[in-house]
Amino acid sequence: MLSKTMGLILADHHRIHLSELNQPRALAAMPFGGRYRIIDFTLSNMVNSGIKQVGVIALSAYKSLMDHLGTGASWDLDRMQQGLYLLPPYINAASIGDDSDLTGLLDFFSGSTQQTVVICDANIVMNYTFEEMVRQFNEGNQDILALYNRDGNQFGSPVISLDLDRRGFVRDVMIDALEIPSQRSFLGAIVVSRDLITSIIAEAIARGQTDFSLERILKMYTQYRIRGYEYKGKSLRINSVAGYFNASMRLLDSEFRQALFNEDTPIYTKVKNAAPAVYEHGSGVTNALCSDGCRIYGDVRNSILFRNVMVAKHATVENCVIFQDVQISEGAHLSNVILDKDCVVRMGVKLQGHPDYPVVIRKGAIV
Amino acid sequence: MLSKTMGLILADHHRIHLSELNQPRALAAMPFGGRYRIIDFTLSNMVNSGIKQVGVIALSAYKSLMDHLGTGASWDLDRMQQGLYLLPPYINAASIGDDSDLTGLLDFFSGSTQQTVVICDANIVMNYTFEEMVRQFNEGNQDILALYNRDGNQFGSPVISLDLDRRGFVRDVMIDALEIPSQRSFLGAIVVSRDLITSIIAEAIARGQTDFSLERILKMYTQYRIRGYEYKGKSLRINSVAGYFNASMRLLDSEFRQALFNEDTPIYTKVKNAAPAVYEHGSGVTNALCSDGCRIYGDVRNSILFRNVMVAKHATVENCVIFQDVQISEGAHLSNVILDKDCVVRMGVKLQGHPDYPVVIRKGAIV
Amino acid sequence: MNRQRVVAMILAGGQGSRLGVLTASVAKPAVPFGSRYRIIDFPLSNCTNSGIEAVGVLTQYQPLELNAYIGNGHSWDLDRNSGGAFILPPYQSSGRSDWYKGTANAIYQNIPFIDGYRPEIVLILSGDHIYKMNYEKMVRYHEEKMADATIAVLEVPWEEISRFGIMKTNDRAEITEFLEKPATADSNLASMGVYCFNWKALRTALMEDESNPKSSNDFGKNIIPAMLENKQRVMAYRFSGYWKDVGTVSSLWEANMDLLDYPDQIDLHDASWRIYSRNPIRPSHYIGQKAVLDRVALTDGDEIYGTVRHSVLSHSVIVEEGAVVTDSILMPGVHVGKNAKLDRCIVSINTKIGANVEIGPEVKDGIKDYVNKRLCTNGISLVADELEIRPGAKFAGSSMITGQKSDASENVVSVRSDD
Amino acid sequence: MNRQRVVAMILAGGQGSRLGVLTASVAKPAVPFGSRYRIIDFPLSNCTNSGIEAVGVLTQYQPLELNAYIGNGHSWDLDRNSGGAFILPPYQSSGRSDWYKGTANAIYQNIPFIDGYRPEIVLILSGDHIYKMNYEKMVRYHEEKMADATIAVLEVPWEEISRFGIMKTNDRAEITEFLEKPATADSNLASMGVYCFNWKALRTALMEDESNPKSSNDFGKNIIPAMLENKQRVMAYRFSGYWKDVGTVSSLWEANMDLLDYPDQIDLHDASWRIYSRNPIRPSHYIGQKAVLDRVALTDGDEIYGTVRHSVLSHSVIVEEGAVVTDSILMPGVHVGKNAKLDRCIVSINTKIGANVEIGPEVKDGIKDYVNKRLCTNGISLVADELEIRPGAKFAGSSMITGQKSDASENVVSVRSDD
Repeated sequence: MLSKTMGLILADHHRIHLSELNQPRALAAMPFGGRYRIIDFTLSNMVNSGIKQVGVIALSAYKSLMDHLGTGASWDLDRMQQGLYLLPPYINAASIGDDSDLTGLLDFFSGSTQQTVVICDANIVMNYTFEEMVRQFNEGNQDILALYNRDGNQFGSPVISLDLDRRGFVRDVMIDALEIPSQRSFLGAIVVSRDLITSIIAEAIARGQTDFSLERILKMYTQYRIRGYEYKGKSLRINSVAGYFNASMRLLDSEFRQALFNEDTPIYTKVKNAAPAVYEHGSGVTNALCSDGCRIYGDVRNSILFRNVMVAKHATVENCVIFQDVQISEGAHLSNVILDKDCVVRMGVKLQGHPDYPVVIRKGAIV
Repeated sequence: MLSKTMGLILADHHRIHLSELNQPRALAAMPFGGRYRIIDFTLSNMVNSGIKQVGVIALSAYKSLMDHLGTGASWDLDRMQQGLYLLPPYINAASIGDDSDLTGLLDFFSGSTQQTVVICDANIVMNYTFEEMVRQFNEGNQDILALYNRDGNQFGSPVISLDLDRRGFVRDVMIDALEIPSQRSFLGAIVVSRDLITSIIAEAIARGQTDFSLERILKMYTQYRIRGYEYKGKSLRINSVAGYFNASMRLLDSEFRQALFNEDTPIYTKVKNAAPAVYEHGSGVTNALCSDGCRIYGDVRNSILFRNVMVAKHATVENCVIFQDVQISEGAHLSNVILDKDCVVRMGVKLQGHPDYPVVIRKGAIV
Repeated sequence: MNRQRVVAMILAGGQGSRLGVLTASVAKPAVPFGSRYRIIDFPLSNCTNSGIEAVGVLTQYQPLELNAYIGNGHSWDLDRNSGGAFILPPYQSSGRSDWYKGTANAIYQNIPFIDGYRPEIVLILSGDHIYKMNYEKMVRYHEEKMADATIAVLEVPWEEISRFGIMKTNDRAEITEFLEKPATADSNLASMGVYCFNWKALRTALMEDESNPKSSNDFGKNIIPAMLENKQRVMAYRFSGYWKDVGTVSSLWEANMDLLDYPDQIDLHDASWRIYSRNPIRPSHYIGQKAVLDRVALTDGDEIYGTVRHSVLSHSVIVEEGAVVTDSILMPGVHVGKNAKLDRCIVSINTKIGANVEIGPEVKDGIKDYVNKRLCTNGISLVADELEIRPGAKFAGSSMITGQKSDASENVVSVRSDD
Repeated sequence: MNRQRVVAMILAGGQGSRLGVLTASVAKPAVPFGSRYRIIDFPLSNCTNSGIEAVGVLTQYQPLELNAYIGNGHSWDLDRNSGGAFILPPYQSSGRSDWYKGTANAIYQNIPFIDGYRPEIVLILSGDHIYKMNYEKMVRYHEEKMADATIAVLEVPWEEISRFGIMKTNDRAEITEFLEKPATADSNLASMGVYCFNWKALRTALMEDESNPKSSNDFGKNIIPAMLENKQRVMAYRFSGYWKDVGTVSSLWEANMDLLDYPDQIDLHDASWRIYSRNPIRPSHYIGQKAVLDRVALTDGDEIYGTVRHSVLSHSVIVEEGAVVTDSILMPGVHVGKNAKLDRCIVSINTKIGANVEIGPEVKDGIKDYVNKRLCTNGISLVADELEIRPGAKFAGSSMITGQKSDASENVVSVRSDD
């Protein structure tokens, strides 16, 4: 367990936008896998590594993220010492024109006594502890350790390709390169000493920069010695709407589920106290991941259902991702659809998308 | 106990500025009485009234307020349902030029199921439960009930004088009037239905207003029926630096202490886990309110000492308010001084103010 | 310690032996119920939803599971500084060291706990009833009527009065007589085991009861009759709504099935009166390619590949392909192997049912050594926790299967780590 | 339940009778200490600061005060979902209902509690020692040495070895022999009552110990000697720093005075190793116009109008004008009336000392009925909790004053609400 390490999660990513799904919520607050938000994976990975001080920095639409994180109790981070910190700025730096937006981040690091920092993007879904990576960081001879794997280009843009020299040091960083120089794609996590990250941020403030991203840090490879660290397990990248849809469908694969969920490193999330799901007489449900509070009278195939979804008699749901509190009325027929929270699908309505171009219905819509 | 009432605390006041003391922190986060912040009184009053859902809205310098409030556990407000809400905007509305700043407040009220709302300024120090006031609100025939007492003008500007008609309804509101039309001064608290305050805020948003204050609501006396409700107990108003100094000194009066502190309605604050205070051989301390962690070798008279203050041998502290973690070196001599957090007074230094014009030394200064 | 106007004491009770092996290693209130819950979630959630923040749970039997389940009370929002949920087992003091002699004695021994909150009202609740009730309304009724004690009652069918404590009331709803399980009576108002007392009145009654060596120190048998005898004001508070004692195998089975058959009776979807519970952190449940579900309640971590009909499954249950589970209750972590057939079974925590096992009233040539018609009524079978039922084993209906019977042990293996 | 690598079990023990009336109504670990603390704050804070999040507190004696004090564990940051602080009294299970027979039996009875966390290491701690220690370092030492058990030891003066359990070690720091309070020995390494075990090894040792009817089920007397006999690897872990057993009246008095006389020895200002505690919500302490303070520790809610010298006062203590308190320890809520003189007194919770009362070795013509030289050594007097000492009463030094002695009862009144 890591006792001298702190964590930072970047809840938004300047290159990733999930159209209407991402509008009412930060990227990190995207619902995923029936009962999670994607930040749950990164946050749980940190907690399961023994990290007890975690900062979360969001640029906009932070309300659903704040509601989700609450006091941090679900991750056992509601502590007197250390615990969970929601860092300013909560608002988009561009709209203020104030050059002091990174000071909150600077305060977070300079006020701590930890030695090492793990910084993660929130868009990676995996079950991983950072213990081994931090151990290698502590023993190795580099300034920054950057996590990568070899399946990045499967998930579409943005792909940050790392070109490493023979000793594993980064010698080039390319974003969405046409000719990929290496199969090594950055996996949204770095390990760095608290001293170095503090001085990087202090310098950024001095230069009047108002944003912070891992991409910017990786591009400092000429200035700092950045070494790659390979991850060989299963992971999913949420890079786009199609990528989100694709990643969700992977959860129906038992091999993926086993890789993501196990009892020793559980993925924590906010407890909701819904009722159990009930499958009524006449329902036909196969190959589906469903959540508490669902009431199913109709047919559901190859789909992910979040909490409290109601599927009425003679309705059919196929290859869909249905967010919480959605009501699907009698005789409706949906395939390849992502339905956001609180939607209502009326009787007999048919919606049909394509796996690469799923239909997205925005939060609260009545179709 | 009030079970259908929610609370809102306005952590800043557009008319009250305590010079350098107020600069590193919101008004509500002003240290007071050795171990409190002034918001502790209002927050505890709400909690002691049975209110379990409290919003706090700050305009700026919210960091020390967030640190102080934490998860709300000190006030038993770290709840799954209801609890403590820190409301956006956290930044000064003027600097964004965005007309949606009150939407967070609107969400807070419209998302609740409580019937009644108590809204308080944070600058009033008293020990009071709102049960009787809310009962009268529920039974009475008015839109808004406004708390007042008759000692407002003792504490200096701003004084909001309420002129009431024979049935107790507000018929005029004057701010810092030269000719005070009534001895009734507003005491920073109103009771209103959640429906009405929601519609007042919705209208303010529609009109493009970006700020919210009780003064603005009181001035609606022609539009809504606002009735006065008299408070006859002891209270202190923190309106200015001199007012702050004066209010602090009142705590040395045992009658005031008894009115503010009692076991049935305790004033909660963040727990600090300091060591006990130790009075060493040779110390001479009289008429002083001191806190844990102090180490006293010198003389202290008629003063308030916050946590972890060190007074060295042959130093004299008289009529002073000394914030936490201050070090007063040998032979120093202070009278009528307010020393902010983390200050160091060097050997032999003499500082002398006047009760109406106390010397204020800013946070972290080395004198 | 902070003052609390109302303190609730939950009688989590003794061994609950009518539930047989289900309470072999857990106290009755910790028995899993209704897929997501344990029995005690109902009184605890009622307390939270009624605004009661100081709750004592009295138990002297197997408190560890209950202790671990309740933990810091966070799941029920009872992790309060000025109150909270406390497990209260018996203890030794300067002069005395006794196990709880009866329900009243259990409260008597914890007078200092209650006194610490300086309450006006003490609620005495049972830990083995399923119902949703706003205790705050009852307390207000109690105060308006200026009663010394108030007992919640509900009308039961006349033919069932002999199963209950029956209250006779006058036209002002004052209780005039208390009849414990009468053969006949001219009232059908049954006590729900929910008592509201002025703490002063109860405190005095407990002291007097304790000094009476003939008393069996029980609320129903001693405290209430003594208060009636002393002409104290004891009111009846009428409740209407779902209420079920789950103290027997058949009533526990029925109450579970009620969730499927009459879901509106105890509406678990009601957002204004949530039933809180503590569940392990598991992913959503997965339903496989060949699964058939027909009137089934599921929750987190379940994986269903076979056929399940009219059954209630707790978390982390696996039903493999070809298995058929009917009219059954599977508790957390149960694993049902391929082609196994379970009919009217209640299977306790973490037990592994091997492939091709059959248990149920229709099983031919099943082992009869475990049949226990006294506890296992209506053909229901019980399977204890932490067992492994060997593949192919067949058991008759009404069996109570444990790992302790030697005469058939080749079919049943206890996988508990010690004993 | 979540896994925890290390679980700590604090032996909060029995009646602690050597502390006399101080433990009449509270368990020893709940006895107030050092102005802001209770004794148990030290092991609990050590656990929190060492990153240990699952703590069991074993007690069968007066757990209510301890229960209320520890509450949900929030004050020590131990209100964890995946762990926390649990009071563990004895309980009944299917086959058994026993009070704890000894320290080892207490752990034995709670094997299921520990098993629930699937730990590698179990720490056994005493609830009556004052010290600051990083258990994590000890655990790392234990693991590096691949020990079965590791015992923390410190050097004591040679002339005091007969008061301690003494460890003989070889040059690899392996313990070769354990001597319980030896008259002479060639080692001065004393056990601090801090044991670190591999859970597997301890679990086995506990099972064996339990099956031995001749064992007194004690860690020092049975478990450790048996492990040595079985040639298991038992290491000594050297500690240097402040450590004090506060099991007797004079050692409790001394340890309190150490805070005034040697404040750097157990530095309570150390921000990197805070001692957490739970205190009532009271304002800062107030020092009146005529007060004299000379080497005094104070905390919240105290009000001092008289003279206090070389004394340690807990919260909410009032010393009225003209009163002189010297070399004394006043526990929470004590009220010292006008012109009263207390010398070398330990006054327990909420007791009211009337005006002009005198207690101390120098008091002439004091009542001698309460003198108890066996427990009250060095002239120290004890005054029990919740008493009222009538104005003008005079007591000799070394008194142990309770409300239960009838022969002098006009001077001492118990104000406890019942009994």
